[in-house]
Amino acid sequence: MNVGQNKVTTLKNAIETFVTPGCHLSIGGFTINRNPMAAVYEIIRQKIKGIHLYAHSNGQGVDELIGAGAISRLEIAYGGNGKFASTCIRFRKAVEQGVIEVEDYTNYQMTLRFLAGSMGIAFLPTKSSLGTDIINKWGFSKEMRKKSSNIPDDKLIEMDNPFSNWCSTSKVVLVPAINPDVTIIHVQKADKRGNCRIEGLTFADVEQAKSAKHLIITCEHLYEKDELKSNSDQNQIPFIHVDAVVHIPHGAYPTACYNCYDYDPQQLKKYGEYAKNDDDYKKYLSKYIFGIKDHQALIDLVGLKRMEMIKADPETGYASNMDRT
Amino acid sequence: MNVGQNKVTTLKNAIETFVTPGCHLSIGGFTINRNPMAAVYEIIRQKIKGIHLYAHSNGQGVDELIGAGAISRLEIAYGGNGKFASTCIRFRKAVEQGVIEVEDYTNYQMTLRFLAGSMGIAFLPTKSSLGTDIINKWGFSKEMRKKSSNIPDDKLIEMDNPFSNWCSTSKVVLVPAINPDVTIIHVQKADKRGNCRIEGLTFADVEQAKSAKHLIITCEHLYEKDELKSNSDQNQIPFIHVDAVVHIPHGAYPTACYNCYDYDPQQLKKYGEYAKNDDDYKKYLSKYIFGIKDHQALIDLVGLKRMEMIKADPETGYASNMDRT
Amino acid sequence: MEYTLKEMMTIIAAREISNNDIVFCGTGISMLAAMAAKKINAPESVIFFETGAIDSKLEEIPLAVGDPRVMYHTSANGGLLDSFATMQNKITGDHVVGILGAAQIDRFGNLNSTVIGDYSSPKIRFSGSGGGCDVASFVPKSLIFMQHEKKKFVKKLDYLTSPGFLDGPGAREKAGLPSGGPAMVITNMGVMKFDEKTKEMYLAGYYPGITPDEILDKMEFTVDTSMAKEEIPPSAEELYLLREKCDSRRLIL
Amino acid sequence: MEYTLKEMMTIIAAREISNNDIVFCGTGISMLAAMAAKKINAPESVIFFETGAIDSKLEEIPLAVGDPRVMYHTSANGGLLDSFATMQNKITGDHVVGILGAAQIDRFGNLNSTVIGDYSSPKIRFSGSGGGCDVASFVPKSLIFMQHEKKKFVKKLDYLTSPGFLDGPGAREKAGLPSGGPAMVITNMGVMKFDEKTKEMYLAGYYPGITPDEILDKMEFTVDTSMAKEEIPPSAEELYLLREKCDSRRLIL
Repeated sequence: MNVGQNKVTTLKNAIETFVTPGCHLSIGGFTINRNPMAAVYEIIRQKIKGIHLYAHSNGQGVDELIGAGAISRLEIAYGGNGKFASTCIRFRKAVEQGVIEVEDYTNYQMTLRFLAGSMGIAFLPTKSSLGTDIINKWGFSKEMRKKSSNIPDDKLIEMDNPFSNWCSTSKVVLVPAINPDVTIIHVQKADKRGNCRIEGLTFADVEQAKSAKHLIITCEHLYEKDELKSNSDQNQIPFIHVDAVVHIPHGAYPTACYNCYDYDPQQLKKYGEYAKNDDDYKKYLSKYIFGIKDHQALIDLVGLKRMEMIKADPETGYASNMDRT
Repeated sequence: MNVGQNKVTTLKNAIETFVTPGCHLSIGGFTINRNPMAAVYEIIRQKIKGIHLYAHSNGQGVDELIGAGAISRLEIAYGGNGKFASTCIRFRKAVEQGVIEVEDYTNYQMTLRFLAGSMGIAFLPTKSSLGTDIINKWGFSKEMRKKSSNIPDDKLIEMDNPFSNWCSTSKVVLVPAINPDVTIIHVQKADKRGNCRIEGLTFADVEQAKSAKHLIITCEHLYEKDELKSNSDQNQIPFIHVDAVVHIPHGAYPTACYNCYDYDPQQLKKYGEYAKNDDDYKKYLSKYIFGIKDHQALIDLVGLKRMEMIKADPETGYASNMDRT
Repeated sequence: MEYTLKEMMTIIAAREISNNDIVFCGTGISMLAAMAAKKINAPESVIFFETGAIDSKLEEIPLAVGDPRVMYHTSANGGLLDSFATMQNKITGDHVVGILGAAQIDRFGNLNSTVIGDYSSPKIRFSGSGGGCDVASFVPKSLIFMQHEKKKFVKKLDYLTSPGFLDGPGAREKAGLPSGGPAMVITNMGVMKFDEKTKEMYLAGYYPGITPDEILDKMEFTVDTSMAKEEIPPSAEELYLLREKCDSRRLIL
Repeated sequence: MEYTLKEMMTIIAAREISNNDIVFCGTGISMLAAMAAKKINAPESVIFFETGAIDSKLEEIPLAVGDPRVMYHTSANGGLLDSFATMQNKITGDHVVGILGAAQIDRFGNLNSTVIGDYSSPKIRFSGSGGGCDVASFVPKSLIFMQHEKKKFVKKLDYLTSPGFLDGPGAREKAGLPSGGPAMVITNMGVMKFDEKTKEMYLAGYYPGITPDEILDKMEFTVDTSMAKEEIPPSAEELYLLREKCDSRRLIL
């Protein structure tokens, strides 16, 4: 958070400043939509390692961070990417090879954990996962938890309803709050102070943003101070929560950004191909991430024709009739 | 809730159907803003009694329901009306004369209780009110609670943080969920299926709406089925939660409705005068509620000139430079 | 008339959906089934997604629940908190039909979509719960898509991701879950349901050309087949609407 | 230069607000103090309201926190959940200054805004907490407006609505509240603060023409007056900005 008036900076600087080795990170978006991909690629480019990542279903961004070896611990609900990966390939390999420690939650639980963090409360209750291995099986041991001041001593706690049977509820599961060191989200519109306007679904971005100690915003469109203060009903994140604002057109590419561009099915498929084996994946990393200097270079590399293809139809907000086979 | 496709009805019918004697009710808005006043007056006109009312700071509507004798039990955070009543007069008289049972909470607690109800969970935690009489002093006795299946056995429950000292939290207060039999809110825009768009602050309307077993919407502007499905980012309540939609221009009068009209300072002041003693208040009731057949009759009685005075400035959303002395 | 098993499975699921049902669907065939129901037999059913979109128009089929196509022409665009609250809150949740899939299922309809092998060092890692466990925990009725294979219909799950009837009658209630649970398992060979009393899976239907014994051969545990009937294949109209109005580009089919 | 006590009180509160403070304010004089701070000494302080409005432009003075005037030209228009989370969440909450008022206050800065007499059958009923108890529970620093009267500065509150330092040093922490509490009580006669160690109220300042003894006469309990200094009256510029730029129609003043 920062109550200051101008937070515009470069992506390089924002990542250097807030994303430190071993930090606890969360990224916005959902599967193939509005992942802060430019920031993900910059984190990889800066070779920041040992990150503890919190994810619900943050699809493409999660798989690329894992693939590049940036992640050592992962708390996650869903490591898939819709039709493009029933299970994300680099995520799967990393878990099966034991190169990352992983702990499983549900999408609702992860969202409630961010909500708890954003509310400044230690936990929230739900009925989800009662009687399942989500409660019984922990990815992080009691010992490791006790040692780490920034991980709660328990994964989840089952509790009887203290209000007798109020709401015909006998038991609940308590999920512990998450307050990431830094959250990064990509939005359609932000002003220079950091007021944000997300178009289309917000997923869990608002909770992830408000629960974070530091918040980096990348945006498609950057507005002057106060320009977004008209029609502010549509702003979900007031500037006080924001530390850095970075203007990056196509900042979610190859994932979608509603009303701006669609996901790129060709790039996502190609990624899946490269991801299948380690040598090919090295080629992917050097060609699409390490081999280029910034996100604009990636957009240039992919080319104008592809950008035209994924350009959003102003009526529907996505690329109507785009070939997705 | 009702998944049906057309919910348009008359106010008379909506109130008759859903607001029954002794029911548990909540109304939307905040102090002098967006109270569902047309519905409040219709409840009074239909002489429905014994209502258990849940309120945070629902100002004008609460005081008029109490003044008319419709309320027997009240759970409330704030019985004031801003500059127009540091303490609402009829509320104060009713409590001091012991004609209503009242139990006190904070605004955040009441909002969390509606949120819990809307989430389908028995309780939510907060740090608010630890060490205060909000926790220690109950308005409803243990005995009465035990007898009533629709009131939780405990007002609030203090609990140690089960996640040790996670989030440097040692204790929390658990607030029990509220699921009113019926919630009534007034919105700027609704379609015939019940999709709702609130402009300006939402207060706790969305939580009150989604926690209710039945939901009555009164609206300034009524739209055809699906008209509000474009720009649906701005819709807060999808139609599945809604039971009845009633089209009532000036339905929040004499409270404000952002972008439509301001509160009426003259009428609110006059109300305060009438409220001071019981005989005058009887005059108020017969002149402004029982003496007229519906809300349009009230608008006609107050007159066009006043409606012009409170008409919202399209830029600011309120009546700029209106005389409020 | 020719049809694929995938089409059969989709239509059978679609037939289970009624007007005024609120249908929770995931990616792929489950989304297609929900779309087919709206076109064929339940035009007033309401589709919603865990991402927060409700009553989406779906002019094109989404390839994920995060696809921007779910955001167009909705009743509201919210977030994950909204969609899961719609299910956990029984006022609306009691009207929700969930459509799920998994890597393993047991005879009480519990699902595994997390790992094969030991959780701490798995042989195979899958995506994990996503919203699956949430839906299975909350909703009164769910439909489950499975492929009929011995390694998928198992005596004991490697990991219980999403609750069915847990270990039998009364177990959900004992665990603190709302009553409800799986209603139907739709596979590439037939349809399984769950006994009212024992909560155990039984064979309710098999597809034309497939015998109950062939189905039992594809399962690690046996189920009662005495009530099994041959399923009615998709009609020409059902197929037409599914193929032309739901997935004309064959992105899922 | 002439000024009213209300103007003095407003300016003293305004002087306590700094740039980058997030100021929670209620109706009336507290709102006026927050507006005055922005015009006079803290142009980059941020005003917000429990109703969910943050960074409102306030071209006209609102007559309630629910006044539509708080909704115009904001950084975001949310609801009650947003505003209280902004305070309970220490990341933002540690930057919040709350401005409160009450019917009774005790020597540890605890407030009563609920009843006089017995809670179950009160002699006088007031509005109740509203968001007051929430703010007093959450924020590290609050300013309290009071009228100096014996019945208002009492030995024992009839009802403890909003927590100050409860019964003294360490009591907030013991109760589970975040540390913090009241910083200053601004009355029509002077300014009280709270001792670092004992958490007890002491007289920090008195207005020109008023003596410490006159103030003690208006209190049921006595406080240390040894550190009291005469308060600096509002300057001509402060008064000009307050009168002309904040409340030119004298709706509050």
